[in-house]
Parts: sequence; C-alpha cells; structure tokens
Amino acid sequence: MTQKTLIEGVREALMEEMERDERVWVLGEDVGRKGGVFLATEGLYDRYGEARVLDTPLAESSIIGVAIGAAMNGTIPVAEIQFADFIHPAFDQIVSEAARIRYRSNGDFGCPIVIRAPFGGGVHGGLYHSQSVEAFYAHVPGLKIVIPSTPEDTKGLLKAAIRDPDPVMFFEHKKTYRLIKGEIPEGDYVTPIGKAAVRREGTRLSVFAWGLMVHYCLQAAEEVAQEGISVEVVDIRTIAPLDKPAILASVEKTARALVVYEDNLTGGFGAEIAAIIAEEGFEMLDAPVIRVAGPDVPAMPFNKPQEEFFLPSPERIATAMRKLASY
Amino acid sequence: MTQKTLIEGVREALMEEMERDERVWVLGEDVGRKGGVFLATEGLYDRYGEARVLDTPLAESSIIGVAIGAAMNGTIPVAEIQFADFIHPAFDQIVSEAARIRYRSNGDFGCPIVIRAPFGGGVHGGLYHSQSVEAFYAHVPGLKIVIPSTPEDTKGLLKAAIRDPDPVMFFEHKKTYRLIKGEIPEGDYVTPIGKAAVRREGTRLSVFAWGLMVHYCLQAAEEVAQEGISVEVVDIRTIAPLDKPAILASVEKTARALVVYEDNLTGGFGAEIAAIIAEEGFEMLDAPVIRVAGPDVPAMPFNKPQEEFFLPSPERIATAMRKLASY
Amino acid sequence: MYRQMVLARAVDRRMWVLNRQGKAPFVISGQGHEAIQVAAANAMRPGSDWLVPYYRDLAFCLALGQTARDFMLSVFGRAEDPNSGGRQMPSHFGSSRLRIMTKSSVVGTQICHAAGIAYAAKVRGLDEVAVTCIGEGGTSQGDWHEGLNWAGVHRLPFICIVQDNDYAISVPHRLQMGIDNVAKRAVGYGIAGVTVDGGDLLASYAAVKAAVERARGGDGATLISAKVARFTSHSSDDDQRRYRPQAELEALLRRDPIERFRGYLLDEGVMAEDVDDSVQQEATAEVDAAVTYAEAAASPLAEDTLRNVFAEESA
Amino acid sequence: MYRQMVLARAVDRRMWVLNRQGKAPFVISGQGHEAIQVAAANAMRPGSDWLVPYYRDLAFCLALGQTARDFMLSVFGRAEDPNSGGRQMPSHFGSSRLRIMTKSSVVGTQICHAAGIAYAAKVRGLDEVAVTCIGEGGTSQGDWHEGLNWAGVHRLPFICIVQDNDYAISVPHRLQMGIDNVAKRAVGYGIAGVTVDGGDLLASYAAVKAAVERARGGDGATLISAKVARFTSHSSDDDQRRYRPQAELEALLRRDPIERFRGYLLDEGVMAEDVDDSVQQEATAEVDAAVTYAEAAASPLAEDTLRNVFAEESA
Ligand SMILES: Cc1ncc(C[n+]2csc(CCOP(=O)(O)OP(=O)(O)O)c2C)c(N)n1
Ligand SMILES: Cc1ncc(C[n+]2csc(CCOP(=O)(O)OP(=O)(O)O)c2C)c(N)n1
Ligand SMILES: [Mg+2]
Ligand SMILES: [Mg+2]
Repeated sequence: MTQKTLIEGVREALMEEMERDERVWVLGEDVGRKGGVFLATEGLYDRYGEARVLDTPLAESSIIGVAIGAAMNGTIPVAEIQFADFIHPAFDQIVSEAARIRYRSNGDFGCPIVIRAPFGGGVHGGLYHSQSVEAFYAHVPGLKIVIPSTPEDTKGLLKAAIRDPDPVMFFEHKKTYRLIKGEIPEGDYVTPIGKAAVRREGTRLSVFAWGLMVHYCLQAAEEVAQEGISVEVVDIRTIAPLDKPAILASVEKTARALVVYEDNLTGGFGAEIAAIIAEEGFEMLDAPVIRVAGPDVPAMPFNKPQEEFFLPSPERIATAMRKLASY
Repeated sequence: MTQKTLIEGVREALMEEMERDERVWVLGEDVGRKGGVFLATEGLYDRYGEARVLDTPLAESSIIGVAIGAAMNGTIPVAEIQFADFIHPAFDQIVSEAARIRYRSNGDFGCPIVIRAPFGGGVHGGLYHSQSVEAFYAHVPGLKIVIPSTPEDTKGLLKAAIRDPDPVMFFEHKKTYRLIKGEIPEGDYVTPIGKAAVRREGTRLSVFAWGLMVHYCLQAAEEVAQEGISVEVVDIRTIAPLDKPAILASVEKTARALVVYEDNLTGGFGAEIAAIIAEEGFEMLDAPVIRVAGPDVPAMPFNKPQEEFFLPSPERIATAMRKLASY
Repeated sequence: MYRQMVLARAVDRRMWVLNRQGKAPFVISGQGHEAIQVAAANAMRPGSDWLVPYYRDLAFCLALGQTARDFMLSVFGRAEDPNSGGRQMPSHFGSSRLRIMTKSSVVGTQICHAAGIAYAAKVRGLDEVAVTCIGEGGTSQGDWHEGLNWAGVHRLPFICIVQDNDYAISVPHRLQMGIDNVAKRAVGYGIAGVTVDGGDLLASYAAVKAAVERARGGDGATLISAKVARFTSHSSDDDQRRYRPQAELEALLRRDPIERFRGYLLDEGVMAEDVDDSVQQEATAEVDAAVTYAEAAASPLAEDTLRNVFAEESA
Repeated sequence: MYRQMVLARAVDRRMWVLNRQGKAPFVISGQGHEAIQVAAANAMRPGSDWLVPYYRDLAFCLALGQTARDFMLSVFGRAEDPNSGGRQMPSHFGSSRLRIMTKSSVVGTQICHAAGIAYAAKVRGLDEVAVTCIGEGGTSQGDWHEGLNWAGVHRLPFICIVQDNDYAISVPHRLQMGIDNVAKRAVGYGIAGVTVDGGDLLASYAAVKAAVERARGGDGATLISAKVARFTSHSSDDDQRRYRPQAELEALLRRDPIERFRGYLLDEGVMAEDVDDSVQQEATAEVDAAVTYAEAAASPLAEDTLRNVFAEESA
C-alpha cells in the first residue's frame, strides 16, 4: 500500500463520513473554499457545498455553541478550531455545556459533536500557535479526548469520534501532519476509542506518550536499544477514556515507568498517569515514576533556541530512559 | 481575641488594602450596593464609591479583560467572579492574556491583578454552583493560585495577593465562608504565597489537602487518632507556586501519602501532588500514594443523596487513612 | 392564556412558601414576566418549534406543556423530575419531548444553541423556529453577540426575547448597557428589532407572532425587547430591598401582567367573575396535587450519581 | 505622514523578501492598511495616549515611534527585540515606553484591554485616550462586544478602529456578519459610529481626530469602520488566489493608499518629484540598515526560556 500522511487520514475520514451519513457536517474558520489553514478539509467544500462545509464567523465560542445547538436538532457537527491555542474562548461552551448536556438532563439529551484542533509545537509558531491543551479537557468528565499519532489511527479514530454519541475532542499534532507517514487501510474501518497501543515491545522500562512525543520516544528507544536498554513504548491514543489496564499491564512487565508529554510539566495529563501508576501500580514498581515534559513557562517561544529548549527532544527522552533503566 | 468567620477575612483584607493603596479597586457582578452575593464586599461601596467598587456588566470575559487593561494603566484591580463555575467564559482572558503578559513582553509589562472566586460544594448549589476549578489554572504557568482555609490565612494571603506584581487567583470555599471561624490578628500582616502549613503533626501518614477538605481531613484525623493512627495534615494553601519542600518533608517523616480533593478525581490537582511524590519521594515511600476525590461526573448534583455521594466526607477520608496506615 | 398565567403564578408563589417552610432550598421565579412568556408560547407550534429557555421561563414552559407536577418534582430534587432527574436546581428546564432545550445555569450560552438549532432547521429544510430567552443582563455576554451575529449572517428562523426587568440581580440597567433599549442592537446584526411591553399579553402575542411569521417566511431573525417587572427578589438568596428604592418596589405592583389581563377580560366581558374564581381554584388545586405528589416522590439513588455521564448501552 | 507610510511599506515589503529567502519563517503584513493607521497615530498624543494594536498595525507602530530596526529584530526573533525579546512571532507589537500594549495572537481580547485602560484613565482623571484596532472578522468575537459595551456604559475615552478588508483569512464579509458596515453597531452601545474610507489618509485623519476630541471632551467612545484593501495574502502561510477572484485582486491595486496620497501631494504641488525620490531612498536605506543590524544580532539564550514568567527580583 502507498504511504499517506497523517493529515490525509483526517481528510479521508471526513470525506467518507460525510458521504456515509448526511447528518455529518463541518464548520470552522476557513474550512470552506480554502480547505482549512492546514488543508485538512480540502475538497469537502467542492463536494458538499457551503451549507455542510461552513466558513464561520471568527468566534470560537459560537462555533462550539452553534455546533451544540445543531446537534440537538438532528445533525452531527464536526467543528474545527483553527489552532488549539484559540479554543480557549470556547472553554465555557465545551466544559459547561457540551460535556454536561447528557448528565444534566439525566440522559434526555445527548450531544454528538466532534471538535477537531491542531495542537503542538516545533513549527515556529510562537506562544500562540504551539500549545498543548489536552490536560484542560482531560479533567472534564463527559468529554472524550483523542490524540492519534499515526495516519491509520487518525482515520479510524476520527470515524469513531464522528459516530460516537457523546462529545469528542480530537487533537491532531500539527507537526505530525506531513512528517508522519504510514499506511491507511482501504475502505471503512473504525479504531475504537479507549484503547492504547503498544508501539514497541520492551522489557526494561515503559514509556507512555501521545502525539508527536510517541515518535520521539520511539527514536529515543531505538537509540538506547543500542546500549542494551529494552524500552516498551505505549501510545496512549485516547486520553479519555484512558486505557488504565494497558498502562498497568505494561508497568507490570517492566516495573519502571516514564511519562513523556509536550505540555507544561505541572498539571499536565502525564501527572494523572503518574498518579495512577503510583496508586494502582505501586507494588509493581522498582523505581520512581519519571516525567519528561515542557517547562513551566507559558508556551514555546518563537525564536529557535528557546523553542528547542522547550520541546522535549529524543535526546532528552533518551537521557531519562538511561536514568530510569539504571535504577 | 474574638472568633471571626473566613469571609470576614476577605472583607477586612479588601477594606484595608483599598485604604492603604488607592490604586486598589474592586469590580464584579453585584459587588457594589449589594455587597456581593455572599457579602464579601459589604461596606466597600459605601466607603469607596462606585468608581472603585464597580458593578460590572454580566460578562466575565470583560471583567477580566478590563481588569487587565486597568492594570496596565496604573491600577490594581481585584475582580470578583460571582461563582467559580462562571469563570469559564473568562478562561481565554486569564490563560492567554493575564498569565502571559509578562512572559510575552519579556518583562516589559506586568499584570498585577487578583481574581477572587467562591468555589466548592456542599451547599445545594447543583451542577453550576459547586465546582472546583483550581486544576485548570494550576496548569497555567504565569498564574499564582491561592486557596485559604482559615480566616487568618484568608486575610493575610489576600493581602499578599493584592501586593503581588503578578496575577493571582484567589479561590474561597463558599461552604467555609461562615462555617469556619478563627482568630484574625489585629493590624496589618501578610501571609506569604508559596508556603504550605502543617495543621496537625503526625507520624504514620501524611495528608495533603486545601479548602474545605483541610477541615474534613482534620476531622478524619481526629477520628482515626482514637484508633492509634497518627496523621499529619498539610494544608497546601497555595497551589501555585507549590511548596514542594514541605510536601516531601512530610512524606519523609511518614512514608505514606494521601491526597484529598473535592474536585473530580481525574486530572485534578491532586494528581500533580501524587506525581511529584511518586517521582521525588519514591524512595521514602512505604505504600502507594492514595487519592480521595470527587467522582468523574460533571459536578455535584442538586439533590441531597447525590450531592453527598459526590463530596468526599470525613468518613470516606478516614477509611482511606485506615487503609493507608495498614500498609 | 389567562389560565396559563394564573397557573404559573400559583406554582411560583407556592415555591416561595415551600422555601420559607425549609422544603425548597432554592427558588428563582418569573413573577411579573408571565405575559411575554405565555404570549410567546402561544405564538409557537409546540413540539415543532423550539424553546431554549432561561431560568425565569416557568410560565413559558408550562404553556408549552410542562405540568405543575413536573416543576414541583424539580423543586424537591426528585428522581422523577423530567428536567434533570433532580440533578439541577429548580428552574433549569429541559424536555426533549417538548423541544425545550436543557439549560445550564450559565447566562448567555443558550443564545448560540438556539442559533445552532435554527441553522440545522434551515439546512435540513425543516419548518421550525428557535425561540430563546434571556435577561437584559445576559445581553452583555459575548455569547449573546456571537449568537445574534450567526442569526443575522444566515437569516435564521431565530427569535431572541430579552426579558428586560431593569436589574441583573442588583446591577441596574444603566451599569449594564449604555442604551435604554436593547432592541437597538438588532440593526447591527441585520435582523429585525422589536420593542414591546412585556406586561401586555396581547401586544406581546402580536409581536412574537409577527416574528414567528418572519422566521417561517424565510425573512430572518428577530430581537425582541420586552420590558417586564421583576416582582420578587432575584432568588431566594437575595433581598432586593437592599438595593432597590422602596418607591420603585411599590410601583412594580401596578405592573402586574395578570391583573392587567384580568382587568381587560372582565372589562370586555370576555370572562365572568365566577369563571375567574374557578380558574384560580383549579390552579390552586393543581399546585396542591403537584406538591403532594412531588413531596412524596422518591429521591434519586446515591449510586446513580455515576450514571448518564456518557451514553449508556441499555439506556 | 507620507514618509511614515512609505517607510511602513518598505519594511513590509522587505519582510516578504526575507520570507522568500528563508530568513523569516513567518510574515503578516499591513500593505493597503497604511493610511488609516498613520492617520490615527498622528491624531493621537504619542506617549500619552495608548494603542492596543493588532497584528497589521506595523505602520501604526512605526508612526508612534517604533523603528524599522525594532521591527526587524522581531522578524529575526532576536534577543534585543523590544516587543518580546524574540519570544513572539513578528507583528506582535508591544512597548510600555510608547504605550503600545503587548499583543497576543488571540483575535478580540485586546478590545477589553483598551476598555480597561480607558476606564483607569477616566477614574484616575488622566487625559488619555485608548485606541484599539481589529479586523472586521474580529468584530464577531464575544470580547469585541463586551469591550464596546463597557465603552458605552462608562462613556470611555475609547476608540475602536475596525480595519475592514473584506476578508478574515479566506472568510468573506458576507459570512462574517449580516450587515455591510460594522459601524452600524455603534448605536447598540450608545457610542458614536463613524464610517471612513481607510485608504484616504486625510479623511481618515479627520475621522480619528474627531473621535479623539470626543474622547478628550468626555463625550465618550467611537467605533470607526475603515474600509481598506488587503494587498497581500493573509500571511506567508496563505495564498489568497485560492479563494479570491482574479478580478478582485486586480481591482485592489487601484486602492493603494500610498499611491493615492502621493498623487494628491504631487498634484497639489505640496511635494516635488525629487522629494518623493529621496523619501523612498531614505526608507530603503533605513530598512537596509535595520535588516543588517537585526540579522547580525544575537538570538536569545536557550536558558532564558525560563525567565520572566513572574516578576524577577533584580529585573
Ligand atoms: C455566566 C454567569 N455569570 C453569572 C451568573 C450569576 N447570575 C445568575 S442570574 C444573574 C443575573 C441575570 O440578570 P438578567 O440577565 O438581567 O436576568 P434576570 O435575572 O434579571 O431575569 C447572575 C449575575 C451566571 N448564572 N452565569
Ligand atoms: C481567537 C482566534 N481565532 C482564530 C485565529 C486565527 N486567525 C488569525 S487572523 C484571522 C483572521 C482575522 O481576520 P480579520 O479580523 O478580518 O483581520 P484581518 O486579518 O483581515 O486584518 C484568524 C482566523 C486567531 N488568531 N485568534
Ligand atoms: Mg434582568
Ligand atoms: Mg479582515
């Protein structure tokens, strides 16, 4: 099969789901004629027209709020937030509204919407085009959070998200869009939400990561493998619901856990994984649970030296692996 | 000295700081003539007038945005968000703006604002008048987060917050407002931001908590003390910056850690404390790091049985203490 | 419509009694707002048109088909409460069957939901109108602007009724906006702006009816500013004597929409005194029955706190 | 003012050259917007009045006192960059000295900041005006509404200039709002609404001058809608040929504010051809020097990533 990019996974999922189910539609800034600032929605406008591929006003709260309303009235909106950094104006609509519609109505209403947003850094995006935002939403019961790291998963998980009866946030690491290539199976398939994937088997220690960091961890694992350190790399894939059994099974095997994330260290989602391991996996552990993450500064600076300082690199990850293996 | 309520600590701090420094002013919904829905600003309007005790339009994003602007122009705004549940519309102004003004201008601008909000449940407030929101902001570098649990601290920490050159979020547990009484020292004093307080010394295990939960933990500690379990209760007080040395010192003493918070379990700030202990305190630990927290449902229901089910009780905490002590 | 207003008032008054008896921890009510609400409900097609309500819309929801019992179940936080199964505070309406969108406590968000419902209706070619309500304070929220803007861009079958009672809790109109009448904003969205005395039932009916017809005819959205009187304090946690002058409070009573319509009905001879008496008695009886039922009804199970976070397989 | 426009254009053009040379990873520019910006800057009191800018305000900031060098330092992300020490993308202006508020990339938030600055000025009794700029797309944001509402409630010394270039990246005006002219919204806030041809320097100057006087006189805020032409693609990551018709792009060129003012100056005999030549040459020379300096300047230190999160003791 031919190798495709991750963003093709997005595009194919949208194209096919809109074809399969005419309730599905797309809205967001520049998703129409332009096809999205990353071209994730390219081709949709020509095929499905303005009403189903809608360029919205520049107002994120209403993008989500309108999507919620439209979901009440028999449609399945897939909202694009142009950059995850700009999702914050919609925080209230997501947290107070989308996430709670089912709960507060005791099941009388549901809210089948998907919110897609490119996130992450390493692309000279500066403070406002580089952020990771999954930790905010992972803390909100009622939301599902998906972060694919391969083209195959991207397509399969996005389809699952669209078919899910509850709100799903779908974060795509923008640096992986064209960097990461892989096969995408032909035809219709769905990758279930809620399952982690072991990307590399190993015995000495386990690493847990998502998004771009999965790839950096694989590189680091390759590097330390030369030194005889066998690393298991687990791609978390869906932050919520979290695949706790898979995490604990891996820790059981290796007795050592490293959590890697690009987001700021403090209060990042890796803290939750570390906390779970410290509580439920404690008796299996032979070493501290280590975290490698972005520093506690607002976000990645634009200039190169500081951008590089921020983003966890394969080298930094490899160093942590060596340290952990030596316990 | 006479016993005063926690909310008197708020009121006295505001009154005295406005007197001390005429740059200080207060804004928010109903803070003026009404004196706030909890009467935290009672008396200020009569003393300082409308311009400095300003009833705002019903628009939280602008409450914070205007406060930021006013802070640029030589004033020190203390913004009240009527309930922490309604801070979400201002998320963007807080996270993208207030927290980053110093960083993004490389120190050219600062943003000395205080954001006060009553939070927490147990008051029949239902889904939207009961929430804890500290975890969202604890994850944002550039913000300081304070949660006092005694009247004395409330006054001293609020004064420190107002005098701080950076944005400080000040969360007051609404159930403690009148429930918790204590002495408030006469005269001007400041309680430094960034220091935890040991509220009860103990040897068998350490408990970390903030807000109302500090009091519930003290009750539980009293209860299990009868059974011979000696519990150390640490009041975190300032979530950010976090007093890591105090946390690790307590773990060093007891080798057992319990983290208690009212917020939803997953991704709550207690996860960060657990993760720190699992990484930096691992070698001191004799038992798993245990968490007691609210369940992963959107928020506390209005009806009594479900509200009680949600809120961690002294009994639930005592049970966790017994379990941890028995390791 | 008179009957509906009377029932709403009876339910509302009872709530305050229950609150004073310590049986209802929280009460927020719509006394004084009944005319515009009942008028609007009657101008809509129930079960086809949508209401995206706010917390004062008791009369609106009753007129759309909710019952006094439904409401009292929520006042007591009972499992059977159709709005939320006792999860939300009272006056957080919601019913998929009646097309009343479930409401949060957050002021303003609902406006975008109504725009979304209307957009879906338009794109799907359905003959449905989305009506949403809010107080004048709520119009300051960003979401209000964003929702109105959508309604204007797409000429949506959307109606926003601002129930302007001069206060947002204690914050007076002059500190809420720099204009006297919020309908002035309609021109900024390219939609129709209408001002009506929200205490006048017939005028209110005519205004909403025209807006509904505009929406159905594809002629776009309407912003209605309805001046009303807030008879009670903001809620049971408030005391409006703290911030409203005594004279103002007394003047309010002369603006009772129910008295006004009753007077009209009696004067015009449309309704006889004894009919009025029986309307009042029926309402009281209905409320009595509702309270008795709701008080005896079961509370939700503690364990059920964990349910309905996500869709349930067997639900 | 002509000189200022010419310099801005020269800086702006050079940026694109640097981008094509691979030296500037990101460029966003203000070509076509210069007249309204330079006019506004000249109607203000620099160092006393405030600008809360948006990313197209290059000409505005230069006219207020920033230099080509300041700007080029940010294009290269250098440590000396006075806007952000190389932390932010270029065109994220900021200078406490010049009272240019530091800007994020988030569209809309700045409007509330300007309202806050103006509120503080008013309460403190300072004779200061806060001017803020935004695109027509940005007016859809909730924060825009909330900020304008504050300006209306308190009759603030506040001016919002909407630089309406018909597009928000690729989203056309008709999908952004249901009206042709955003100045229509002023009446909804109780503030003055003014429409001006933002490509006409003198008309723009008169409009902003009047608004500044209104503000200083205590007569409140103004919303100015200035129609302008966006000459370039939205940014270096965009290609406007994908979504704008060729004829429209060609027509743009006839709306060059600098050409228009040059024609006027030459026609009226206010400026001689050779003066114009030297203005152009001086601008080029300044830009050359700025680029040379900035290119050679040092990058920030990696470790300094950790600095200035909070106030520093010795800073
Ligand atoms: C976002 C948000 N902020 C604050 C509140 C608290 N609150 C509830 S009702 C209210 C006043 C509403 O006033 P208005 O919109 O005029 O409606 P009214 O109650 O007068 O009908 C406030 C401030 C809230 N529910 N939501
Ligand atoms: C909150 C937010 N959403 C989205 C973006 C991405 N974005 C940057 S500029 C822009 C378009 C702005 O259009 P307009 O306001 O008309 O200004 P113009 O660029 O045309 O001058 C968008 C969508 C952003 N920066 N901030
Ligand atoms: Mg009101
Ligand atoms: Mg534009």
